Amino acid sequence: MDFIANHLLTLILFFPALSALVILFLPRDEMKLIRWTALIASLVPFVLTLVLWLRFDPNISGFQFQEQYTWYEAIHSTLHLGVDGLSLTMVLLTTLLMPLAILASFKITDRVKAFMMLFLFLETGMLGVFLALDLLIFFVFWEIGLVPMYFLINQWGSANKDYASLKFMIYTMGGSLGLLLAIQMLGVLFQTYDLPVLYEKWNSIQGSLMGYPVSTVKTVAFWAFVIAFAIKVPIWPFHTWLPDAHTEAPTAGSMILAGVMLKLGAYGFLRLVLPLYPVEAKHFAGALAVLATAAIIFGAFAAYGQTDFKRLVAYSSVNHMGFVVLGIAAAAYAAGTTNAHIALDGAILQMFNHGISAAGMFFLVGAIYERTHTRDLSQFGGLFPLIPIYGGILIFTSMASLGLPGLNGFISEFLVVRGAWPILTIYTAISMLGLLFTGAYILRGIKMVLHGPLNEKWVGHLTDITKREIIVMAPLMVLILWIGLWPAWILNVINKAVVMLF
Amino acid sequence: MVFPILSVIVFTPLVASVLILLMPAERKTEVRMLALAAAIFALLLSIWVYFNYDQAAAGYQFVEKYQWLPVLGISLHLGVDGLTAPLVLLTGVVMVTGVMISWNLDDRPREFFAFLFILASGVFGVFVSLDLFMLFFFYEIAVFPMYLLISIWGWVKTREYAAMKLTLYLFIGSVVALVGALAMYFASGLQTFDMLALQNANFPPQFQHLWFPFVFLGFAVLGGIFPFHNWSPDGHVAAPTAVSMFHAGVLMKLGAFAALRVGIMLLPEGAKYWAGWIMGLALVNVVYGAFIAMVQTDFKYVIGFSSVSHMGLVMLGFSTLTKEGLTGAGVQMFSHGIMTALFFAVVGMVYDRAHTREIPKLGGMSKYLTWPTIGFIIGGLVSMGMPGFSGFVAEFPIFMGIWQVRPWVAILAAISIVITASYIMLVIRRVFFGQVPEEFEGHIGPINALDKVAIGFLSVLMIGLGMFPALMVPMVQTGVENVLRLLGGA
Amino acid sequence: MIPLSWYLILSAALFSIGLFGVLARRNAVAILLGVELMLNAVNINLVAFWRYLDPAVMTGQVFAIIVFAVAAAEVAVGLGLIISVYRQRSTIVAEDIDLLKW
Amino acid sequence: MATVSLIWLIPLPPLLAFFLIVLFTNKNKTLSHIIAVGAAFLSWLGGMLVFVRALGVEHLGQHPFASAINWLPIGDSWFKIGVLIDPLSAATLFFAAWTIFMIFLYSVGYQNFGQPQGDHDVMGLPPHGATIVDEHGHKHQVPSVEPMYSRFFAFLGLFAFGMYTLVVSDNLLTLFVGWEIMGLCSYLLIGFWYGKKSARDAAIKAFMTTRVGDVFMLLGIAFLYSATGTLSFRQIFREETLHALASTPAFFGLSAAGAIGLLLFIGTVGKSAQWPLHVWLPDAMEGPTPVSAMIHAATMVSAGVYAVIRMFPLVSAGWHEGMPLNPTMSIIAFIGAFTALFAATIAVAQNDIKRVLAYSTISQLGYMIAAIGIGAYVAAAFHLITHAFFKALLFLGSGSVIHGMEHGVLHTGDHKLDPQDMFNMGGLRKKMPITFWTFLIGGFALSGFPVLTAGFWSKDEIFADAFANGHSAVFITLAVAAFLTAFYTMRQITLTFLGEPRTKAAEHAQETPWTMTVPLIVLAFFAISYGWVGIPEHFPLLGGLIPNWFHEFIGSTLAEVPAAVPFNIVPLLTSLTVALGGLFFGWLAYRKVKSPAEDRLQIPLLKNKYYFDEAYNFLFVRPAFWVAETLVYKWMDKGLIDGILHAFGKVAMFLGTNFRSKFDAPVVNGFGDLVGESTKKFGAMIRPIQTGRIQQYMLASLTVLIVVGGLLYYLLVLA
Amino acid sequence: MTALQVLFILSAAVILGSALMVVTVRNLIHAALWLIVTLFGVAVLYAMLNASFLALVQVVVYIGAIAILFIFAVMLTRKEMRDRGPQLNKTWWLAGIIGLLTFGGLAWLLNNWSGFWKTAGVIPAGADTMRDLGVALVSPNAYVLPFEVASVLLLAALIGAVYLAFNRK
Repeated sequence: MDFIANHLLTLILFFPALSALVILFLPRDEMKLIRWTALIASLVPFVLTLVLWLRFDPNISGFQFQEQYTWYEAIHSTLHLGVDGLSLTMVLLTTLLMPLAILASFKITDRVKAFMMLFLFLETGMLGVFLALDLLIFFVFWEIGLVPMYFLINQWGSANKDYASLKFMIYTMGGSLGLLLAIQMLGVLFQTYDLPVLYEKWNSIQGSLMGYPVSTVKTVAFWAFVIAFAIKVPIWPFHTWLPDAHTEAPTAGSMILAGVMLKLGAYGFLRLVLPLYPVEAKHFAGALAVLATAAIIFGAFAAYGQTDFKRLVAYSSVNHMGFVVLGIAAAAYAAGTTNAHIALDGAILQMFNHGISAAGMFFLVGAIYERTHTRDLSQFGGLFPLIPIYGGILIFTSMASLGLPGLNGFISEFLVVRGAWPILTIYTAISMLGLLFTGAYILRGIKMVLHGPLNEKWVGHLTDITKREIIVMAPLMVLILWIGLWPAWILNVINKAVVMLF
Repeated sequence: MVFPILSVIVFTPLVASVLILLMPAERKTEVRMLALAAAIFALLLSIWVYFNYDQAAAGYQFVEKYQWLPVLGISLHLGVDGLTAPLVLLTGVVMVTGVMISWNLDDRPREFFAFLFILASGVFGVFVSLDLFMLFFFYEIAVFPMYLLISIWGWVKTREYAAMKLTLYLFIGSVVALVGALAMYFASGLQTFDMLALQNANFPPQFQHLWFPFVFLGFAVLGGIFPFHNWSPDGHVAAPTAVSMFHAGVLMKLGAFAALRVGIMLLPEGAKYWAGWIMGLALVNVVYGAFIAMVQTDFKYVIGFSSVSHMGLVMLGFSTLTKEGLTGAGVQMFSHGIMTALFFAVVGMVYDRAHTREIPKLGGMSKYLTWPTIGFIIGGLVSMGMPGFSGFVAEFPIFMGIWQVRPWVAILAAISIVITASYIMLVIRRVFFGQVPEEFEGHIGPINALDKVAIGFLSVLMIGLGMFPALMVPMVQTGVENVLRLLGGA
Repeated sequence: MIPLSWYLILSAALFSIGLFGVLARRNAVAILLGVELMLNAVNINLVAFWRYLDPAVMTGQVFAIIVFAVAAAEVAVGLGLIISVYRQRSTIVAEDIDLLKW
Repeated sequence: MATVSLIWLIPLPPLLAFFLIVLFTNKNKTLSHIIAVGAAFLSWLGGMLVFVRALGVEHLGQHPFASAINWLPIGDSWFKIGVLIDPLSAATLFFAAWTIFMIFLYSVGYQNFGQPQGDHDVMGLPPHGATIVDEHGHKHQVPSVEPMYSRFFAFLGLFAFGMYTLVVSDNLLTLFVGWEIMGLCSYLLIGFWYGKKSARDAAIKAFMTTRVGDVFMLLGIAFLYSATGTLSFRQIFREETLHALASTPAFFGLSAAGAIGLLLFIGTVGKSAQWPLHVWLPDAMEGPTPVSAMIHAATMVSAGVYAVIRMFPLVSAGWHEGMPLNPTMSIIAFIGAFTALFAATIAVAQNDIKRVLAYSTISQLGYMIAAIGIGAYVAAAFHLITHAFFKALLFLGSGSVIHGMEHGVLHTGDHKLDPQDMFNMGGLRKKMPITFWTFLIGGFALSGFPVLTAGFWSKDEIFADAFANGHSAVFITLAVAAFLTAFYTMRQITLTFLGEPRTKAAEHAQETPWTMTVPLIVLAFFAISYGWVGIPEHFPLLGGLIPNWFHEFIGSTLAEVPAAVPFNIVPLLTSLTVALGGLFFGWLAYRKVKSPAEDRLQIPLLKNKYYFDEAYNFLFVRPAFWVAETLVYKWMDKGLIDGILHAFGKVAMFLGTNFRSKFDAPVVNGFGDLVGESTKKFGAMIRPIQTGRIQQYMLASLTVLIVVGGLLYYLLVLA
Repeated sequence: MTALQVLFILSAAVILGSALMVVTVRNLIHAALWLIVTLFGVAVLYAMLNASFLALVQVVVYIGAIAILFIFAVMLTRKEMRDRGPQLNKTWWLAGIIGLLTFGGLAWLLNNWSGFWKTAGVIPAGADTMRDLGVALVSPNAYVLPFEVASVLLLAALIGAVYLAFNRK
């Protein structure tokens, strides 16, 4: 017990990977066994995270539950873990979505073993990013996360998976090149990768580096970081990998991709870019805001223009993450002000909310896809009478992602808008157009799936949502409503962290 | 006197090969048994050496010295330091896995293993010998059997060509190097070939400036440095599996290592003087190799050129002359050795079954060859420098080293990472996944236990090193310290 | 009295003739004959030197005897070879016996 | 129970009902509607209690019922949400509670509870009716129960929740929450019969159009919040805050207050279907009639007006009675007045009984907006409430009429006949007396029939105010609008109830069950009586018989109670003339008309609502889709961005290929091969020497020996 | 001109003449027979050099064994006895030149040698050269080792010859 208390983060981080190894030794054909093992394996970190959440004290500034182990002395990198309100939220999101995703993929019968193992590795990869307090470790997990996702898409994906998976992989890797180089530079400069240390050193550095003035170097490094994260978020115009990847990925894959992976990028912004490059961030906040606005608007438009249900949802992610970035941009511009804090509260909460609702949406799309084997909106129509419960859930979740007041999406979007308004008035105003079209495409989706003239060919071939699927959706819906009505429990943690950090 | 472990390691394969040759050709199984036994024995010894190397004490250990030709000051002087211990281990590993992989080789296995082991002994010799003459001696021993192995057991279409090419390149290279070595021998005026002595001969700068390129490039040819890399892909492709493993896995390290040992360590001034040029060439290796690998359609050529690219990283590491760079290069030598050995093993398995290496003709291998698939994927991740695998552990310090010297080189070199990633991913997808060409349906037999063991062993090594750099890096660093000392502090 | 020179000249001549035979004859057996001549020429030398320089030391004669042995051996082996070659290729013409060719 | 906690509780029952029905009692119609109506009753009860207690408080304006709790942690402070009952919200609560409760009750009957399941009814389409066999073995058609009966009540419940939340909330954010929830419900309910294309489109149209406004409103809220740091009404309306807002400039030369007010007002324009965002409301008639009533009378549209009235102090910040209107107010006034007239003109040419009402709603809302615009705070509130009552009454009445007609339709079995077209009706007064009388009351109230009806008083007050403050433009516009209102109302009544039945269906129409008529009666009562609480003091004869309680009460909401306008005969006469004149002409014009052909006002322009739908469709909807699908997706994403990406790939491949084919193979490799080849060639060259003939070897060697020997001798010895 | 000189010249003439015949005659049998003549002449010279034992051995071993061996060999390869084509190869002239040059060279060398015209010393009376030879061949401090080596050589040759000539059928 004491051990658990002292090594909470390590346990949360590595438990999935270890259990993946356990699964490796399970007989290939015992699908049931494998599935349940995986599910339990993913539940354990969740429980631990709850423990973490309860033990976490939002009022203490700085990182908590820190653990530090030597890893790579030669280049002064240590396995340094720790959480603050910011990462804690994301960890919660991850560990929460994982069991659901695994539960969601119980229908998978093709190479279950490999599938589940990849998933658990993926979880470790993503958690690592959120927990890392060492720049190199951060990068390590950042990259590791790609591999399982690549294979999930490439192996269990649908028609166009090859293109999509390669695009995803190469794009992200290419994007993180700059990050890699910049990290190396930092490491060379300071002979350490420890974030808390870097925060001071890097910001206090003066004079010139490698023959260039510090400001130049910093600007370059700043963009290196930004592009890496921008691709992951994704910020327009780096977003085109996302619709493909989402569309092709297996249901659970898209759930995690949208639910957690995109957050990695935003998290990168919050954890690295803002603290490490306050000046540059402020300087380029405008550009960032432009891109964010573009993401919001074009994302919404593109989603509106889709005939593929999943693609529609995918683009909605672009649109929603745009708000996160907008908030970040605002905060970058006016760091330290209350407005900035509000914007960041909004951004982070939006990350969490989008994680929940997007996962839900993708799951629902997957559910209907499983039944109809098509994602073409024009193939659906009038399904509401056939699958009323599904329809209800779909409308509910859609509304959440539409940002209906009383559901989680609204809170975060409002906070972002509120925070960004006084800082980036024009962009905020313009991005409202996106908000408008969010409504448009959501309704279009609902209309083309549930309403509309009944496509007779589905009559009798469509079963309503199953117990398992409801179990998957239930926690998400509860959270959607809960945060919508009473966000304080999570927002408090976020807010405290934000106030202390920025 | 203490147990002369190094000489035992060096001569075990030689003795084994003699014994093998004494066995009747028909007793193939026994031959294989003996070969495996000898290999494992050597491996165990090298493991023992690796783990009993005292990192605290650093320097050369397990030293042995026997007069060989006192008149000329030639002695059989053996010893390992932090840089070579891993390489010895690597050789042991590749040797064992190589034997395992070629278990089913049916064409005159006796001679095959005999030559292979002569090669092995030469390699061991080069790594452990502290005497310049002996180094050359073993070097040639190592290079020569390649010719026979390739031209006899190689891929029918190109084996003569490749073997000839390889031999020419390598011998020319070694001759050039030899000239330089002799120059040193005479210039030092110490009347000795002992490198420990020569290290302190502090040759005059202009001498070093003059001779460094000869020595370094002469050896670097075997390291596949641009523009002398072409023998290597052709050689790889022509060579039988186990030989390719040795070739890319160990032999190329031989060149790199010798270039470091003789070139940089004996002529530090020259090294400093030429570092920029070397870096340029290495950079070309890295990027250019990657690009070419990307457009190859022959499975084995892809790997061949990827080796060129990766050895480029090793050279790059050397050329930084910084602690990180050299450390990274040292680790990269090990990592790449294991990785590429694995690659070639897998390629061999696929080829033995599909009888083609044309990537477009292959596909869906994972259906039949699960282990090779996983192995290849792991190898691929290593080669694209994916964190958590040995490749990253090796490449990262190299890049850090470059940053300290020429940032823009780091940036250029980084391109190769993406290129590598893309071609590796493409190859994995096209060869192991996707549709199985109907002509293969059911014609792809499973692999045997030994292959699995080999694959598993190599994979575990790479992951282990990736997860726990401490297993090797500190040791390599002790070796690097020594190099740095010769380079005059820094 | 016969001076040493006569013997030596004789042997030289004999040697040259034998050499000619070895070089010029096509028939392998004939080549062997030439060799015999040369050997004899050598023997004449040996014996002559023994006799003219220091008869007390038997070196010359001993060597001569050894040359006999060698000659015998050579002939035996040589003819054996020729015969086996003849069996293989049914020729003993030296030009046709070019197994040494790369 | 403490009033405040009671207030907290008011919105909850309907919400509870919603969840209960959705999650559990979905299958059971009876249980569902019991829960729903029960919930509505509870809220009504709570509402009434609160209202009564509110009446009991002296100076409720200064000491309203209010309580707030922490909701969102923002920076170092908390964002609080809470409830607030001041005179305005109390009055709103009153009519909201009544109308909602009535509508719930009415819905039971309207959705044919207790009737058999339809033969071929499907979810998402209105019931077609069922055939039953009576004891004599006669088959005949009767209305069938709505397939999604329970769901209907669930949605209504949610709707009610939204409205109550909006009314009781003490801050803009929760107000907005309720606001949007109603938006969702209107979407769900208008699209209730989603089987019908028209319904689907109407639903989306409604949601999107209102959302346009909402988005701006959200901006306004954000703006306000960031400007004042609070959204709570009472804090915003503090003197200093307002002053600050009024004095800080924002964009377009507006003061911050004005800008915020304008943004918020745009929200109202959407919700209350003011021009130019009015297009959704008429289509919204696709929903079941109770929904129409709910949306267009009792709650949603009123909510829009309520919001503006609520925000009046902000909008009018820095403005005092008598002063020229500030820009925002004049915009509001203009929009309102214009809409009032504009909608009225359209209403004249509509034949669908509900559409007429729809446009009249728009028009009436225009009145209120205009009133606010000219600063007639109390009048606006007054008309809001009276209108809520009589318009709800009218809608329910029309619903009842339609229901009656459907009876006839089922009886005749002529399903092609549209039961909503007024030209198919006529003479219904005998068939459905209760409906007729209540509808008549409603209609008269709407057209402002003097003295008796509530509509008269509220309208009159607006006129008076407009006139008194010299907003003659507004005054005249509204007057004209009023005349038209009276005219089309009478047209409607005449076509529907008077004269003789024009169709078989109309002949067989019959009165609707008590669940529908009772609400009519109740509302009719209010449609008359509610006017009396606001009779101006100085009104001839009646003035002062009953104190103008309403003015005092509502006025006290504001910091300084607006002075009652001095009585003036002109507006009174105007309203009298327009009302009576309108009614008279309406009767005159339509008492003989038998078919649309004879209707001289069927002007295409009006009939097609000035082609607004077409215009919007052309201007916004189609371009939007084009932009979305073609420009953004096909061209920008797939074409441009992906194009660039793929270009990268291609370049890489190109480089690789050329490195290999152009450089590596020929040059680098070529060099290597050259070395090898030349070696080989040399070998081949000297090969012939090796003849394998011993004699030749010997000859050669000897020759060489001799030559070299001789040479050496020559060099070493001789030379 | 002593009798010895005459005898020497005679035998020398025989030797050289027959030797020439050996290397030139077409018929191999004849060549072999001419060889016998040559050998006989050489034996005579031995005798003149007081190497009686060698002379004997010459006759017995050479003529008796080797020459006969040749004849057998020629017989065995009978086909070649028929003298088709030239018995000398195309380069015989070069061979001739070389032969002459060799002779000339040797002669010239010898001519520059001081002891060229040396004459034989007298063999002391009672000296038994044959006995000395025997002793020399077997005494350990003389030539026993070469002697034994020679015998081994002969053995080897014997085996080799047998092996080679052994007809594997």
